[in-house]
Amino acid sequence: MLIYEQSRPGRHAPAQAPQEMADLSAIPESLRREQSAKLPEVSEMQAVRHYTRLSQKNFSIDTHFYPLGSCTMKYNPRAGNSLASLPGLLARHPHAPETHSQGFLACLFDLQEILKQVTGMHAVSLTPAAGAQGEFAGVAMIRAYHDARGDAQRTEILVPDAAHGTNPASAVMCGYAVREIPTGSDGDIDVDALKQVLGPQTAGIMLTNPSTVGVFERRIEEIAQLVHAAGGLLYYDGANLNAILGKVRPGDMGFDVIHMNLHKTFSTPHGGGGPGAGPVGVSQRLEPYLPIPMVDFDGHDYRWLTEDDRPHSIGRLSAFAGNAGVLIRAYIYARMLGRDGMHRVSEFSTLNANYLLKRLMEAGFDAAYPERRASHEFILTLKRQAKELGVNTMDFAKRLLDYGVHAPTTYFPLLVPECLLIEPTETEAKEELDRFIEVMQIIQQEAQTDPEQVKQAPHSLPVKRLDDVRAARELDLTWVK
Amino acid sequence: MLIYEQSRPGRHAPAQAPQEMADLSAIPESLRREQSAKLPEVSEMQAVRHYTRLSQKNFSIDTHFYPLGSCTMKYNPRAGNSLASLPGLLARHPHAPETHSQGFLACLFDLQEILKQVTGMHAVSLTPAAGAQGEFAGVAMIRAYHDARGDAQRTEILVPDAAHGTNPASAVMCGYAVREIPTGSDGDIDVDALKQVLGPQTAGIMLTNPSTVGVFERRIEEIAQLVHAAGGLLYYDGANLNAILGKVRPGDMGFDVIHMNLHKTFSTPHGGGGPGAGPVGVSQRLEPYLPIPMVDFDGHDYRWLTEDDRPHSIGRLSAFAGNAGVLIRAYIYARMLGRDGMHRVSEFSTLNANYLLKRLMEAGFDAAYPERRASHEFILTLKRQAKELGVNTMDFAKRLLDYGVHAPTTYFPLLVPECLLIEPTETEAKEELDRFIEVMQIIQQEAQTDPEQVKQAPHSLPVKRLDDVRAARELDLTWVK
Amino acid sequence: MPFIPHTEEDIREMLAVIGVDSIDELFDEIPPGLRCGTLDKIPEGLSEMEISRLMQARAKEDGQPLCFIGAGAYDHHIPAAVWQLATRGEFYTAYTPYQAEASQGTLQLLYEFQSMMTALTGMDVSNTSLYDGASALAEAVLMAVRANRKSKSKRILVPRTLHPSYRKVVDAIVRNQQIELVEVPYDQVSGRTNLVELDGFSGEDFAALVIPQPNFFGVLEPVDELTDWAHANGMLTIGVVNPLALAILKPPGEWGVDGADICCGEGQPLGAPLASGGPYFGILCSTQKLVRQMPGRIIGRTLDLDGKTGYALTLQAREQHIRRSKATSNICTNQGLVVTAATIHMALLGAQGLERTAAACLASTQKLTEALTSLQGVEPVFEGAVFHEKVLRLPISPKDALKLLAAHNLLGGYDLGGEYPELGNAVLVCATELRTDDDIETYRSKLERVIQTQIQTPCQLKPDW
Amino acid sequence: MPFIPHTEEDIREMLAVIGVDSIDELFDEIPPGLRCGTLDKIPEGLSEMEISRLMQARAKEDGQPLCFIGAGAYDHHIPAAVWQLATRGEFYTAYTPYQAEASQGTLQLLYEFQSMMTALTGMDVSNTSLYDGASALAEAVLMAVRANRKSKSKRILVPRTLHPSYRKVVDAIVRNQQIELVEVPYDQVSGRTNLVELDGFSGEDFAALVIPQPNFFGVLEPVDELTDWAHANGMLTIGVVNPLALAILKPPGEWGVDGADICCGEGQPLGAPLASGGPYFGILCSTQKLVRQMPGRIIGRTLDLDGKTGYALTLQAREQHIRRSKATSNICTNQGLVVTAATIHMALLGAQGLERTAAACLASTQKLTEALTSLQGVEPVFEGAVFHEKVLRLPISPKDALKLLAAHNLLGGYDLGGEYPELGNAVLVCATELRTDDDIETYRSKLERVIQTQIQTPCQLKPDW
Ligand SMILES: Cc1ncc(COP(=O)(O)O)c(C=O)c1O
Ligand SMILES: Cc1ncc(COP(=O)(O)O)c(C=O)c1O
Repeated sequence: MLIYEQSRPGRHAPAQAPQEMADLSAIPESLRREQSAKLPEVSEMQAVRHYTRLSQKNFSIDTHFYPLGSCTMKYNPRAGNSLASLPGLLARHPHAPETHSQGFLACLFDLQEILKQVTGMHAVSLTPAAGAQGEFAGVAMIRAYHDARGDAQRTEILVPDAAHGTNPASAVMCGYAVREIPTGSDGDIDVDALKQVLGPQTAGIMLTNPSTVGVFERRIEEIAQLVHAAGGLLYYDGANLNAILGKVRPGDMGFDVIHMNLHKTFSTPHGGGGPGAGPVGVSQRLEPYLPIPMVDFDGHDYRWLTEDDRPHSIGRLSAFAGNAGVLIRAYIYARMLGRDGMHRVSEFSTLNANYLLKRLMEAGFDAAYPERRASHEFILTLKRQAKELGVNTMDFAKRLLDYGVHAPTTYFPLLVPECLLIEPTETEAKEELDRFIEVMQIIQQEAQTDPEQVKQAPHSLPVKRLDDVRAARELDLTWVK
Repeated sequence: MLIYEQSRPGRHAPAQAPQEMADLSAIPESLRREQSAKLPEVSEMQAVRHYTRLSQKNFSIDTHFYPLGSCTMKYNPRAGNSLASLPGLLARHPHAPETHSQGFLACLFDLQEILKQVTGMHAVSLTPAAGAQGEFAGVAMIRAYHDARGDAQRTEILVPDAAHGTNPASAVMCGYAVREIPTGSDGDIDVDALKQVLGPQTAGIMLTNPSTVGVFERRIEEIAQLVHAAGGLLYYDGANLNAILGKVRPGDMGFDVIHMNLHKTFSTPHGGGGPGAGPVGVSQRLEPYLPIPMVDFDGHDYRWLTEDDRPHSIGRLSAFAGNAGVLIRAYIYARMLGRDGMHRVSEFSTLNANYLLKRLMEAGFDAAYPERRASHEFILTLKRQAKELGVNTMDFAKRLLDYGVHAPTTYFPLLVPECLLIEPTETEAKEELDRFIEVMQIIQQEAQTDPEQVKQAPHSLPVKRLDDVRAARELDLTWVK
Repeated sequence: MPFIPHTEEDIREMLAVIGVDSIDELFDEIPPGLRCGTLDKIPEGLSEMEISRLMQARAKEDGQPLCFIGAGAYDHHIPAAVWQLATRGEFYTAYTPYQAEASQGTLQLLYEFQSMMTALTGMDVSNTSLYDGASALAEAVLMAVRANRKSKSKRILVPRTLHPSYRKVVDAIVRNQQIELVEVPYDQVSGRTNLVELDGFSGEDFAALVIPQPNFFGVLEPVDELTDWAHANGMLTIGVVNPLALAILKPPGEWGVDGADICCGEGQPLGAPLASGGPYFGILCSTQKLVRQMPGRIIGRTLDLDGKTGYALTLQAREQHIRRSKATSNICTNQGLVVTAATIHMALLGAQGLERTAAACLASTQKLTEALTSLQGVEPVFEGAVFHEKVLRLPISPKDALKLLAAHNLLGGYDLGGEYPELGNAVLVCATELRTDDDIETYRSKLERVIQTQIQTPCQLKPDW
Repeated sequence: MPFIPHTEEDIREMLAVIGVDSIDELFDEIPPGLRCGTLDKIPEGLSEMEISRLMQARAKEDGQPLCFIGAGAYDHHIPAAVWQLATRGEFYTAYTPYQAEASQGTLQLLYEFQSMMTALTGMDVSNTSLYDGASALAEAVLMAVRANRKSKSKRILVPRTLHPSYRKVVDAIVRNQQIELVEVPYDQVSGRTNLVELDGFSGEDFAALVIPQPNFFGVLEPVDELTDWAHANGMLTIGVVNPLALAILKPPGEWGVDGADICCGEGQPLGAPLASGGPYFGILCSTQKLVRQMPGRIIGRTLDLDGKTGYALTLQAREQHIRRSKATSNICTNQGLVVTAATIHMALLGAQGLERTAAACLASTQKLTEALTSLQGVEPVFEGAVFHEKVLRLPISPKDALKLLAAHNLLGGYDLGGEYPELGNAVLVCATELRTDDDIETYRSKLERVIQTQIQTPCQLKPDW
C-alpha cells in the first residue's frame, strides 16, 4: 500500500511542524501557491510504520549476501554512520569559515593524503560526487590538458568494449567521440586493435584494471607506453580498486588520472542508489586542472583551495564540496583499516573470488576466462544452460533471490553472453560462499528437472517477477488519486 | 540459525577490542579464568546481519497493530530515543556531582511535578524501575505507615480477582497475605463482599480504575470510604492511567498511593520486555516513606534527596536512581503532549476502544460486559465459539498473527472465560480498527467453515505453533555445542 | 583482521581448493615490477574506540556556532524519525534497485518520492535525484539543449541572480559540449532579474531561460512574466527552486500560461542536515513530453506475473548502463539515501507541515531583518519580497564584521563582496524556523558591538570585550 | 493533535457508530464530582523542534567532564552497531514476547543471551534480566532463602566490602519478609573480606553468604575459600560479579570445590552507556537445581508443529502472571532492550574482545594508580589485587579535592568518607580502557595543583588558577 493510500484529508503529524501558521502577506498573492501540494496526510506512527515495513522488503548487505559484480557490496562499518553523525559534523554549514572548520578540513586533508598513497598519484581532489562525476572530471582534465597545449585535434576517447557504461557516457559529456576497443579471448585488451586506432586524434583511453571482465590486464605497461607515445593520456576507472588495494598502484602502472569509488572500495554505504563519492587523483602534469575545492595544509592550518589558488582548474562540480558526509565515512574506514588493512582488502577479496570461481567450475559451471586468475570478481557464462535447458541468466538470478542471495550482476559486461559477474568481497565468510555454491548447484538441478520453477522465479518475495516491458510502455510514474 | 552456529574458532570483530592484550600478571593465577568463555566468535558483519535479520522476525509497534490489552502499545515517538541519547546525557555518570547534573535533575524534577499534576498526588518518587517495583514500593509504604503508627495487626492486602498478577505478588513480597475480592457481573467490584472482608487486619486494597476488566469502577468513592473507615489504605495500580489521563485523578478518587507505568501511559518503548519505569505518587501522609532518591529544587539549584533528607524512606530500590533513560523519554513525551495532549490520550484511546467494541458486537462477538462503556480497553469472550466450534481464544489469537495483527491479551483477566482483552490505544487510525474488525470476521468465518485452518494457526510466521509443554518439560535453556 | 572473517583454517582450506600456496600467489598476473610495497605513509589501523576518540575531538574542534548563513544550505528541523528510518540497514546498505523483486522497499519509496516531487512542483514527472542542486541545473541545461529542437544555438540565458556556485558548476559541466551561458543582469532596486534588459535578448536564439525562485538574494522573481517571455521567444524555461519554498509559492508547473518545462533545485531543505554541504540531492522534474530526455533513475509502477502491483526501474534505455555513449547522462549512483530521508521527511511534515515551516522561515527572516536594520547604518539592499534570506548593507566591511562575529561563535551570513562587488558592503543573512527570538537578539547585540568597535577603531585585529 | 491520527470525519463517524454525541459522553460512568478540570500547571505542548532545543540545552548544561568514577558504573567502549541494532523498531517497540510465534527475533536473541551469560559465569542457567545489579542481588537473596531448606534463619551474611548501595537495596527489599542481613567485616590491610572474622560465624544458621568479586574497593576476594567455607557451613553462596571482569576472572561456577549456587551482578559493563545510572540490567544465574526458584523470564528452545526449532517463554508457572501470590517474584517488565544490546555487544566482542577490554582496564587502573601515587601524600590504601578501581588515600579532604577537580571538569572518583569513614581520606578511583595516558596525566597534574593549593590555603572556595 502506498503512503498516499493511507492519507486522509486533515490528518497530520503535528509534532513535526511549527505550532502555528505564520503570516504570508509579505509574499505577493500572484507568487503564492493556490492549493496545497498533494502530499500524503498521515500520522507520525503511520509514516514510521509504513517506512519500517517498506524497508523490510529490501535485500541489503545488512541482511543478505550480495555478490553484485563491479559494485563491491561489502560490510559498511556502523561506526562510519555514528561518527559522521556527530552533532558537530552534522551542524557544520558549508560556508562556515576556516576558523570553524579545522577539524573537518583535517579529515579531508588526511583522506587526500591516504588516497594519494594508495593510488600512487601526485594529487587528489575529493569533490566529485560519485564515480561518474569522477570520470567526467578526469576526462575534462584530459581535455583541459590538451587544450592548454593547443592540441585541438584530439577528439577521441578509447574505451574497451567491456567498460562500464559510465565510461563512454562521461567521455561524451566532455565532448569527445568514443571508440571501442575489443577484448581478446583471454580477457585482456586486444593490443593490436588498440595500435590500429591510436593516433593524433586520440585524447586518451579509459581503462579499469583489473578490468570489468574480472582479470588483470597483463600488458598494461605496454598499453601505457603505446597510448603515451601516441600523445594520449590514460584514465583509470577506480571502481575496481578493491582488487588491488596495497598490491599495485594505478600511478605506477602509468595512469595519468584516476577516479575512485569510495562507496565501493572505502565501504561507505550505497543507500539504495547513493550517495557516493568519486575523488580524482592525477599525475603531476594534470594537477593544475583538478576540480575545486581542495584542502591544503601549511603545517598549522587547513584551508580551502579555490578559484584564486587554482586558476586552471576545470572548476566546480557541486555547489559546495561534494558529498562531504560520504568522504567522512570513507576517512573513518580508511583509518580503521590502516596500512595493513588496505592490503587485506585486496588479498581476501581475491581469495574469496578465486575460491568461489574454482568451486563453481568444479560444480560444472563455465567461467568466461577459465585460464585466468580471478581478481576480486569473475564471470560465469550460462550460455550452455540457456541453450540446452532454456533457463537463462535472468532466471538463475531471480531464483537466487528465492534462496536469500542477491543476484550477481547480470548481462554485464555485454561482450560475454548470458553472463553473471560475481563479486563476493572480502567481508563474506567461507560458509557464505559455500552456501552460494550449494544454491547454484540446486538451481542448476532445478533447471534440469523443473525448469518452470526457475523461469517463474522468484516465488517467495513480496512480488513475483515484474513486467518491465509494461512499466516502460504504460508509464505510471506518479500516484494519482 | 543461532549466532553460536555461525561461530568459528579464531574468528573475531577486532575493530571492537583493544588492539593488544595487556598483561594480567597483577591478578593471582588462582583467581584467573582458565579457559576463555564460550562466547560466539563471529565477524562484525555476521553479528550485524544476524541481529538485523532476527529483528525482522518480531511484531512491534513500528510494524504491526498491537492491541495487547493492559499493555498500552501505542506509538513511541522517535524523538524520545534521539534526545535521550544526546551525548551529554549518555555520558553522565550516576555519581556525577550536582554541579554537573543540573540539566538532568531539572528534567527529573519537572517530571515529578507533571506526574503530581496528572495523578493528583501530593509527592512523587521516580525511582522504581517498572510497574511491579512501583507496586512493591507502594505496598512497602503502606506497611511503613502502619508500622510507624504501631499498627502491627494489619497483615492483609485485598486484591480484586481481576487484578494483574503483579498485584498479589508484590503484596506478598512486602510480607502481606493476599485476599481476593470477587468482581460482580457488571464488572464492578462486589462491594458487599468487600465489606465482609474489611477489618482491623486490612492493611489496604490494590485497585486499578478503570479496572483490568476494562470498565470504570463506579462506586470508587464508596469503596474508598469503606477501606479508609476500616483503617486501610488504597493503592492505585496506574498501569491503566492511559484511560483517564486528564479526566479523573487517582488522588481525587481517594487513593493514598499509586504507581504509574511510564512505559505504557508515557509511551516509552517496551524493548521486547523492558526497561520500564514505575514512579510512585502518594498522599501527604505517606510522603515520608517515598523511596529515594528524589529530586528537590530550591528555586536556584536542583539536588538529590537522600537518606539524610528522608530518614523514614522505605529506602533504595536500585543502585542508582532507577531507569533514568526511561524517565527522560517519558519527560520528553509529557512535554510534547502538554496539558491538552494529556486529555487527548484518554479521549481518543476511549473513543477507539468503544468504537471497536461496538462494531465487534455488531459483528456478532460477545462482550464480557455488554452494558458497560469500554474504557481504553474492553473484553470479548469467545466462550460460545469455543463450545460450538471448538475454536478457542488461543486459536483466534494465533490466527490473527497470520493477518498481521498482534493478538490481544488472552486468558486475562482470569475470571472471564476464553477472553480477549483488547486495547487499541489512541494512536491507531480508524482504518486500522476497521481492518481488525474485518479480520476478526474473517476468522469467525473460517472457524465455521474450516476450523482446522484456525486451530493450526499461525501458518505464515517464521515458525508454526510452538510446543510450550515440550519447552517446559524438556528444558533447553542454553546452547551446548 | 578488522572486517575479515577468515580463520587460519578457512584460509588454508581455500588456498588448497584453488591450488596455490599463498594468497600472494593469486596476484601473480601482476607484472612483478609493478607490485607495490608497504603503504608506509598510511598510519596504522585504529580500533573503533580510537577512531571514535579522534572523530569526537575533530567534531568538537569546529564548535557549533550560531548560524545565520543560508546561501544555498538551510538549517531546518528534521524529525528524529527521518534518519532513524533512513539508516535502517535495509535502506542504508542496499544497492541501486537493479533486482526489482528484491528491492520493493526502495522502489516503492522512490515512486512515492516521484509523486511527492511532482505534487510540490506541479510538474508531470520527476526522476529520483541528481547529485545536488547545481549539477541538477547542469543536467537540466543539457536536457533543454537536446529537447529544444527549434533552437540551434546551444546558448542559455542565465540570470546573474542565480546562485554564483550554480553558475560555475553549470559552466564547468556544459562548456565541454560548447554550450554557452549568457548572463542576464538584475535590477539594483528590486533585486530581481531585469525584465527590460532581458527583453533586449528578444528574438535571439537561446535554448532556454533559467529562472531561480527565490533567487540567490532570497528575492522572489516575477516567474510568470519570465516564463511567458521565454516561451514567446521559443525558449524552454528551467525553474531552479527551493522545494520548501514551493510549499507556499506558486509551483513551476503553473508559472505563466504554460508552466515551466523543466524544474530543478537543491533538495537539502527536505530533511538533509547541513553537514558541510553534502550529501544533499538534486531535484529534476519536467513535463511529460520531456520524460525521455531525463537523466537519472526513474521508477515505474507495473504488475507482476500474478497481476499484483510492483515497482521497477523504467525507461532504462535513457541510461548509461544500457545506452552507453548515447545515454541522456553519465549519472549512475545518485543520492538515494538522502532521497529516502526526504521522502520520509515529506510524509511526516505533509503539505501543512511544510507550509508552516516555510511561513515560520519567512517570519524569522523578517524578524532578523527588523532587528538588524534597527542598528544605525544597517539597511536592506533590495525592495523585493524574499524567502529564507535577505541582503543587508553594513556600515563596515562585511569581511571584518563576519570575522569578529565568528570569533564570538556566531556566523553572521554570506559576504557578497566577492561575487557581487557592485552591492557595496552587502551581506546575505538567513534565519530559518530554528532561530529563536533570543538567537536573533544575540545577533543584533553582537553586531551592534562589532559595528561600534569597528567604527571607533577600524580593523582592530583582536576585539577585547 | 500530536500522535492522534483521527480526522474530524473519523471522529464523527465513530461517535455515530457508538451512538453518543461527544467524546466526553464516553466518560459518563465517572462520577461527575470526580472529573478533573484542565491541567493548568502542566505547560503547553512542545513541538519536536522545541523539545529538541530544550533537551539539547539541558544535556549541554551538564558538560561532559573527564570521568574517573566507577563505583558500580563503568565507562566502556560500546560498538556503534550495538545500539543502532537494538533501537531498530522491531526490537525497540515490541512487548514482552507473549506471542512466541510473533516474537522469534527477541526470543532467539534472549536464548542466545542465556547461553552467553552461562558461558561467562560458568553457571547452568540464566534468566533474561532483573532491574539492575542491586535488585538482582535482592532476588538472589530471596531465592536463597526459599532454596536453602536446611536453613531456618532467614539470615544472610553480607560482607562490608559489598557495594553500599547494594546493601541498602537488598535490605529495603527483603526486610519486609523478615530477612536479616548480617555484616562481615573486612581486613584493613588487604581490603578483602576477613576470613578470620568470618569464621566466627561458623556453625550459625545462615541461608547464604554473599561474595562480591571484585568487591566495592575493586579488590579481588578469595572466592574459593569463601565458597568452600559457606558450603561447609550449610549456606548457599551468592556471587556478585562484574561480568566484564569474568572474561579474565575465575567464573562463579568454578569457585571452590562445588562452585557458587547463585550468581548475580550488574550487566552495565556489557554495552549499556553510563546514562545517569540506567537503564542497566541485573544478571541472575544459578545451578540447574535452583532453576524453578528463579525469578524473571526464562526462554526455552522447543519445536513447532512441523518439528522446526523455535523459542518460547518457559517455566512460566514460576511467574506472577500465572502463579500470582505464589510466584517466585513480582517482576514482570524487565530490562529487555538493554539485554538486547548486551547480547549484540557480547557477540561483537567475543571472549577475546572482552578479555582484552578487561585487561586494558586493569592496565589503565594500574597506570592511574602509579600516576597519582607519584604525588606526595597520595598512597594506596589496600594491598590486594584489584580490577577496575583502586582505593587511594589523599593528603587532603577528598570532598574538597573532588569539588575542586570538578570545577575543572574532571570527576576524580568516589568519596569513601560517607560509607567507610574508618578509611580516612579515601577515594575510589577508576580508569577504564577509554581513559588514555593523556587523560591520566591530566588527572595527575590537576590533582597535584589541587593538593598544593589546599595544603597552602585549605578550604579556599574558589580556586584562582
Ligand atoms: C566499473 C565502474 N565504473 C564506474 C562506475 C560508476 O560509478 P558511480 O555509480 O559511482 O557513478 C561503476 C559503478 O556503478 C563501476 O562499477
Ligand atoms: C494492570 C497492570 N499492573 C501492573 C503491571 C506491571 O507492570 P510492569 O510490567 O512494569 O512491572 C502491568 C503490566 O504488565 C499491568 O498491566
